Amino acid sequence: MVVAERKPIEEILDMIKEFDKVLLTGCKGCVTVCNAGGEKEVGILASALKIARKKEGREIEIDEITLERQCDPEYIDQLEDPISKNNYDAVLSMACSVGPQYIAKRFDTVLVYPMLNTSFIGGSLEHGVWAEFCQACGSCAIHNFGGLCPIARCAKSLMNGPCGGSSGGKCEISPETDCVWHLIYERMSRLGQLDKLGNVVMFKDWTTSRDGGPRKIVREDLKQ
Amino acid sequence: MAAKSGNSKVGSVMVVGAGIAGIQASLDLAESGFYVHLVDASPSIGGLMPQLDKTFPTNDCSMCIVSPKLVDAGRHLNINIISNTEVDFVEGEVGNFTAHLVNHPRFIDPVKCTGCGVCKQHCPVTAVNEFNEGLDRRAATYIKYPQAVPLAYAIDRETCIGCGLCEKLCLAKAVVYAEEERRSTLEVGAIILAPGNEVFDPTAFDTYSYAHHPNVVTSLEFERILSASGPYQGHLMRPYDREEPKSVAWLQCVGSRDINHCDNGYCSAVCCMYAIKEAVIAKEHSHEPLDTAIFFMDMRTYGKDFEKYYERAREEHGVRFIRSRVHTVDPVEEGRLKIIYTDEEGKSLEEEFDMVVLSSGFQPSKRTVELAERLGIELNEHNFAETSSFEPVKTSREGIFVCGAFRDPKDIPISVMEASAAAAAAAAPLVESRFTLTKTKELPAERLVAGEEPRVGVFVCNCGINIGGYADVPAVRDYARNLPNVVHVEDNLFTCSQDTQEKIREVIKEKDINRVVVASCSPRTHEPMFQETIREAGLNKYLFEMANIRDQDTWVHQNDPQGATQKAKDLVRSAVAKAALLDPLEQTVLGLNKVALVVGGGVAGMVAALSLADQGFPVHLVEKTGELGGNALKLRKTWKGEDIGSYVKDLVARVQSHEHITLHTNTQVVANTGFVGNFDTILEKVDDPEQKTTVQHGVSIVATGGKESRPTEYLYGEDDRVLTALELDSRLKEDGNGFKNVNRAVFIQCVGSREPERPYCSKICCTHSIESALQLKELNPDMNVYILYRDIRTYGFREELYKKARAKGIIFIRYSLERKPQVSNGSGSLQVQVYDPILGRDLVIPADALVLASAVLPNEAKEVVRALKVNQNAEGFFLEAHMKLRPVDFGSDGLFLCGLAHYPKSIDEAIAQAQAAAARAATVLAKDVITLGAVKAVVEPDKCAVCLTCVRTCPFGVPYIGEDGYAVIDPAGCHGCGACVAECPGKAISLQHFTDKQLIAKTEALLLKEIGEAAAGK
Amino acid sequence: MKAGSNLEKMFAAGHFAVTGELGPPRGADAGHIHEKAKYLKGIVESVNVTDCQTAVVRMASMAVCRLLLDMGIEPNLQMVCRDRNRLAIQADLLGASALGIKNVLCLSGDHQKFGDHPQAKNVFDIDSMQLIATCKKMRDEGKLINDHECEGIPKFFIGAAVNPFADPFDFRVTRLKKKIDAGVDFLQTQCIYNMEKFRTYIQQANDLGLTEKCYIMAGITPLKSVGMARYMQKFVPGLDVPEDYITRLKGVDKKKQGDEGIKIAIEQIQEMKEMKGISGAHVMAIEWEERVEEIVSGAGLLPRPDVS
Amino acid sequence: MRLNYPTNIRIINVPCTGRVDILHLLKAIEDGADGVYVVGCLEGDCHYLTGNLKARKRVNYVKKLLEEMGIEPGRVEIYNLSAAQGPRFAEIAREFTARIKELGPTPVRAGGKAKEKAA
Repeated sequence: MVVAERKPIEEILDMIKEFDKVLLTGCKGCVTVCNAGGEKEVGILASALKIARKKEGREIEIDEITLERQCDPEYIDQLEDPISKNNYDAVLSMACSVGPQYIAKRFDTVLVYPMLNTSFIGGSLEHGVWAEFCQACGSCAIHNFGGLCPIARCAKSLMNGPCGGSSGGKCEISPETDCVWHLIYERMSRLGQLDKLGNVVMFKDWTTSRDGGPRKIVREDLKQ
Repeated sequence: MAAKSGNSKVGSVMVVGAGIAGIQASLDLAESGFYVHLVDASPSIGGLMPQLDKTFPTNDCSMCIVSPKLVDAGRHLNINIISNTEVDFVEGEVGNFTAHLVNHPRFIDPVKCTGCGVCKQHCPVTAVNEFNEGLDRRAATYIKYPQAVPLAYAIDRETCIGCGLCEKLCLAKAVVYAEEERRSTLEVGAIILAPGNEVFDPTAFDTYSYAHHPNVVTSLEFERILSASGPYQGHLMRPYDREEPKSVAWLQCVGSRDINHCDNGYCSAVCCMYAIKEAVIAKEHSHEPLDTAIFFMDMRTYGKDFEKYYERAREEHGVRFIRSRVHTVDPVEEGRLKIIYTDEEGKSLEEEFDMVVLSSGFQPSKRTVELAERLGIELNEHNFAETSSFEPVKTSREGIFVCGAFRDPKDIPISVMEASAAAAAAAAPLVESRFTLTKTKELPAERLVAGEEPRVGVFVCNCGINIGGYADVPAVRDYARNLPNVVHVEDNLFTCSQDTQEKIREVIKEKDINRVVVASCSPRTHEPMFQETIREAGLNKYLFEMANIRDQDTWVHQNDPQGATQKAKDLVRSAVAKAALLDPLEQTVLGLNKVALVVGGGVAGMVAALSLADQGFPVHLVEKTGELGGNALKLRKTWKGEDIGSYVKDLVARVQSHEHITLHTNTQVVANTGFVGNFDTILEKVDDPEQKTTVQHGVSIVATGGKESRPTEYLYGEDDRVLTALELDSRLKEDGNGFKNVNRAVFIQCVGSREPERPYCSKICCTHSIESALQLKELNPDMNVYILYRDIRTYGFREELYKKARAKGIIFIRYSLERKPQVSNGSGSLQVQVYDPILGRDLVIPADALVLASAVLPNEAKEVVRALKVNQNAEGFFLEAHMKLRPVDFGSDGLFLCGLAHYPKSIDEAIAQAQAAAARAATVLAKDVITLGAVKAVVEPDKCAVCLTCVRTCPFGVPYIGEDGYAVIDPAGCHGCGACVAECPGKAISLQHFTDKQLIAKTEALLLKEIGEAAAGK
Repeated sequence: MKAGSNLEKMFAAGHFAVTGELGPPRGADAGHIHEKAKYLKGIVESVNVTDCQTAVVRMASMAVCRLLLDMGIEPNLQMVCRDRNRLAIQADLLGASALGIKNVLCLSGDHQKFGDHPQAKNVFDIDSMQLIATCKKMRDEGKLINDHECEGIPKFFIGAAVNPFADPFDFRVTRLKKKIDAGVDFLQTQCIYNMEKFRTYIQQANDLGLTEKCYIMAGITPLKSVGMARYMQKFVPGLDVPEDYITRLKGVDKKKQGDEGIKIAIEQIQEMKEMKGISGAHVMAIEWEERVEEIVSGAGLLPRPDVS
Repeated sequence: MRLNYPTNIRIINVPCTGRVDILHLLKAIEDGADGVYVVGCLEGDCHYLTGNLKARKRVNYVKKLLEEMGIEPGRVEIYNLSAAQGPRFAEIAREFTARIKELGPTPVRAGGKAKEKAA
């Protein structure tokens, strides 16, 4: 899933300092699962912002709505009603950054603000902890690495083994970060495939990655 | 199997005496399938408890805790309360008794009487008010107290002048002047006697000036003086001049431990504790610092948490304790009294007090004794029912059982325990007739309120003066009238009384009320009762909300009436806000596994198992060791001299051969899941953890027992001549002759008990040591036997043993914690040095044997604690649901406890408690279904993001992702804590009855209005 | 000869080679380079010029290399993959060759997280292994990565770094082998303190015949003080300073700890000289260039043989 | 036990402190409470095992959030005590009241008032 986290309250307060009435939108997709932008977080943020603004002596009106997803135009259409009926100064989105872009695209004259920092494609390690697992390079080759991705999970995206900074299974950038190459080594060792790691992996073709420009997938069979 | 003659046994039980014991026995029987006739000579049930102010050691308000029980009994479909009635005689035998009753006239028909009280208001006659122990007066038409059950008036024809005013005024036409004594009969299968005791009347003690001086009162009179519903509305005053006393003295053992002034040689068992309690509460009631002094011989604070209470009274509250003998109480000027007493050293001293309370003992009343004679029940020398230690609730007549104070003097929890035990014992012979005579309740269909606008009814309680005395209740009531959605408001003296309940039911119907708010005491004690009331009026019971304006308001803001009133308004407003959002909830009904799990194969565990098995319920009995019997295997005799060895042998044999008992020895409980009615417990062989069994059962009884501590002082373990009490028992059991040559034996009491690190009394050691001392004396009459003690705690009839010991020449020397005996063996002989307070000097006793009365400890039972999630107190004893009224229940439904794991106790008490646990368990097992509460986490599938938060958050592992792709929470497993609800990122889970909307509405109502008022320039 | 550099020749002649290291300044002052480089001239075969080492912005490696050439010192151009994609890397290599740089050291590069621009975006289009292959392909096939023929073929003596002390230890020799497979000519190791572990490593490499296929230079960094030793032990990932050395440094007066460090370095080089599979020493006396001579001389390696 | 404590405390009952949501605490502050505290069982004694530990984490989260907004984190607190600690309950009520008095009225309400005056 896309993992995101809420922006610092201060940054958000600064974004919305001119506004007196806003619509705060959540998303029931990935950001609900990663506890960043579901109905609960929408409620918490709304309350926090109201508290902060009350404290400043300038109350703000915040309507809350959580959409099924903010990455499908049909769901974004559900904002039509509240936006047209209320004179919002801005719409705030607690979806991943796809959400605010969809809202912006759909509502030409409405100011849209992202409330989250979209962090990575990842998964939860345990309740309340998420980690990055994929960089969306567009040509998955993790089977060569025991099923672990060195592109996303090595700080240097090394493809030929751990750099000299690997220490005790941890990456040189932080003792909290696993050295994925260490994990790959261990797993390949368990799989009896260490020999595979002995071959030099040559240049990766990044054209399928974002380096090839904004990507699009078209399924002709599905496209109307 | 031989064919039984159908329902030849009558499926009903007569309970005689409706004090707390009679009520508890009735409730347990009625809940386990028997119809109960609850007979009491008084016009209302409740016995002594409603007269008490507070109860020790929790200081709970007595009326508050008993009132729900009264109401439960009063409204129970299968309890037939027969008031103003005495039992004449009983024919027949167990299974088929015919009880002949004498129904005294009440002169007011309890069925017609609405309890409106108009008759009382207009009655021109005044009479002495017995309920207030004669401290004030009442009318001739009267009701004992406002919460009385049945809530119906009666006419005291002895004082009534027959003016006929009440008859004319009674709109209900309930007054029946012409009523005469009737006779009636009841067919019952068994009988339980719970007639209780009467308080000893100290009139005959002229030296205490009780008869002539108003400021000398009995302890029960003092309870009424302290009580908010008493003659002085809870203001501490002395009767002489209605002035607040500055000093009060308590004289202990009045009518107890005394064969000079009266014939009551026994100890009344509760007076020490109630005197301490009265002293502490009096201090709390007093506006000025109050001096309190308790004159006593031995301080007998032997029950659970009693010793700590005693310590607190002394250390924190400054109650004075004076070890002495009082010989006279002389009136001096201005209503004061001079106490002349002898202290321990024999010095005569005197001191003046404003008031003197006589801690009166208890005895069976003449009426009780006569009843016993008519029923052919054997009594002991003190006129109490004769029972054996091994069948503590069985009388000499088959089918007739006894519980409560008529068996021996005792406190409330033990009475309640025995009452349940008696219920179990009475049920056993009638098992085949279970549910043959019971009725089922026809509840009106629930009114559908969905879609209706909220119509809230608000009932504000004065709780006598508990609330009304501090907060302005009419103002709160009027304030509530203007709150949104409120369509009805009223205030009542006691909202919990039966007449108010009736009124609530009527007004709900009359005004189409669909949400009810009661502002009163505490949901903890009263919510279920009010919920039932509204259910009877056709409302779903969850359409009820309570504002706690007593426990959390007037009781804690007594010094700020304005603040209390404002807070009451806020709380009512908040409750109304939530009420408007309440939804009717459906309770889940589940089948149950009519099997019991008993953990612990000592006497308590075996008795509990047998009691249930005899009632036909399959039992799994789990014992950690390879042997049944526990501590009893080491014991010789009961204090009464009954042989424990043969009893235990017989018990073990019965357990082993019982068709309904599955025995698991060398086994322990390792895990438990499920809930009342449907538990799964994993058992594991102690020596082979691989060998596991899962048992399915509906209830669990924990009887993990206790053990004797290993002393760490007095040369124990260093010198062979130093033994523990149980070691002495074993030696005496093997071959007592070894002690024939012992010339001097010394017992030291309280070894490891009543010490700062173990601040409780082990309860059984005084009796045990004296009994052993007597045994030694018997082996060698020339032996010098010394018992070094801190207080001799031979409560109840055990006092006889103490008396006997002194008569036999056993020497008792008191020591204090500050000056403990010293033991040495320097020169080869054992020397015990102790300070004798009577002689005022140290004594050195050369001893051939030293016996240490070491503390009783609970067994650790870690696995049980972890698996069953039950709580222990600081000392490691299990914590019951309520100290007073739920002594064998755990806080969690379906779990019960008994035996030493609860607290040190003698074998008869352990047996009674085990039977009690069985009775309580039977109230679950007898039923065919379990109805679950509806406070459960509920998933809204549409909103579920399947994120697993709930799965990961739930401490009990209940939620799972179902086949349909959303989280599923099984209501049967859900404990209703709400942890997942607070964490769910999609707000897909709500906790019924505690939804976000409801909680936030409560908060908003509390705060926003408050600010509003503040802003309005208040 | 692959590139005909001084270093290559020294190896070819079978001498125990010595290289030094120089960190470019965090500014445009070329004088600084002259100041430091003079201590190395004639003492070592060639000098590594770091490439924004520890991800701190410094004068471009290639420029400093050119300055050294002007001073008559042979440079080893260090090149990291962090800051350049394959376009820039190849362009730079072509340029370096044109400037007369003959030794290239192919590195992944320290992560920018601990550098002076942690906000920077890193590149890592290719890794050090692929960089080696790139150099080799350009030199041996005369082709760029995309197989485009070079007009004018760059000639490099290709080097890389290895860290025998990083984890997982057992994978370290594999990595050495991979670098050889990718086309490396010489390897410099991370600074060595744990001699025992290093011996095991070299033994493994010898056993696989890897030391026959490329020249391995032992990395030596003299310890300046107990503090430095502790710092390296604790904070430099993959560095392993045995307690013995620390005890030794502690055993002398604080002012003499540097001398003791130099002594240790000399002893190490002396042992390396005799070790099978070791072809030289890479002396990294960072900010201590003035004492390199003392070390090399102490190890009995001066004067340097003339192989030109 | 009827131990007196200040009348400014209002209690909202929940089945377990584990039910207490970050949102509930924020709402109380938003609605103008000068302070809000959670009272749970002693740590290790939660009837529902870990509810009070969860509550503590949530209270800490709210503290942090308030701090970010320039509101004293001391306005939110969690206390643990057992049902047998009546006197401690009263003590906590007094303690917290004293703390709030020290902090003064909530800036949330003060801000509101300032606006009214300005209007």
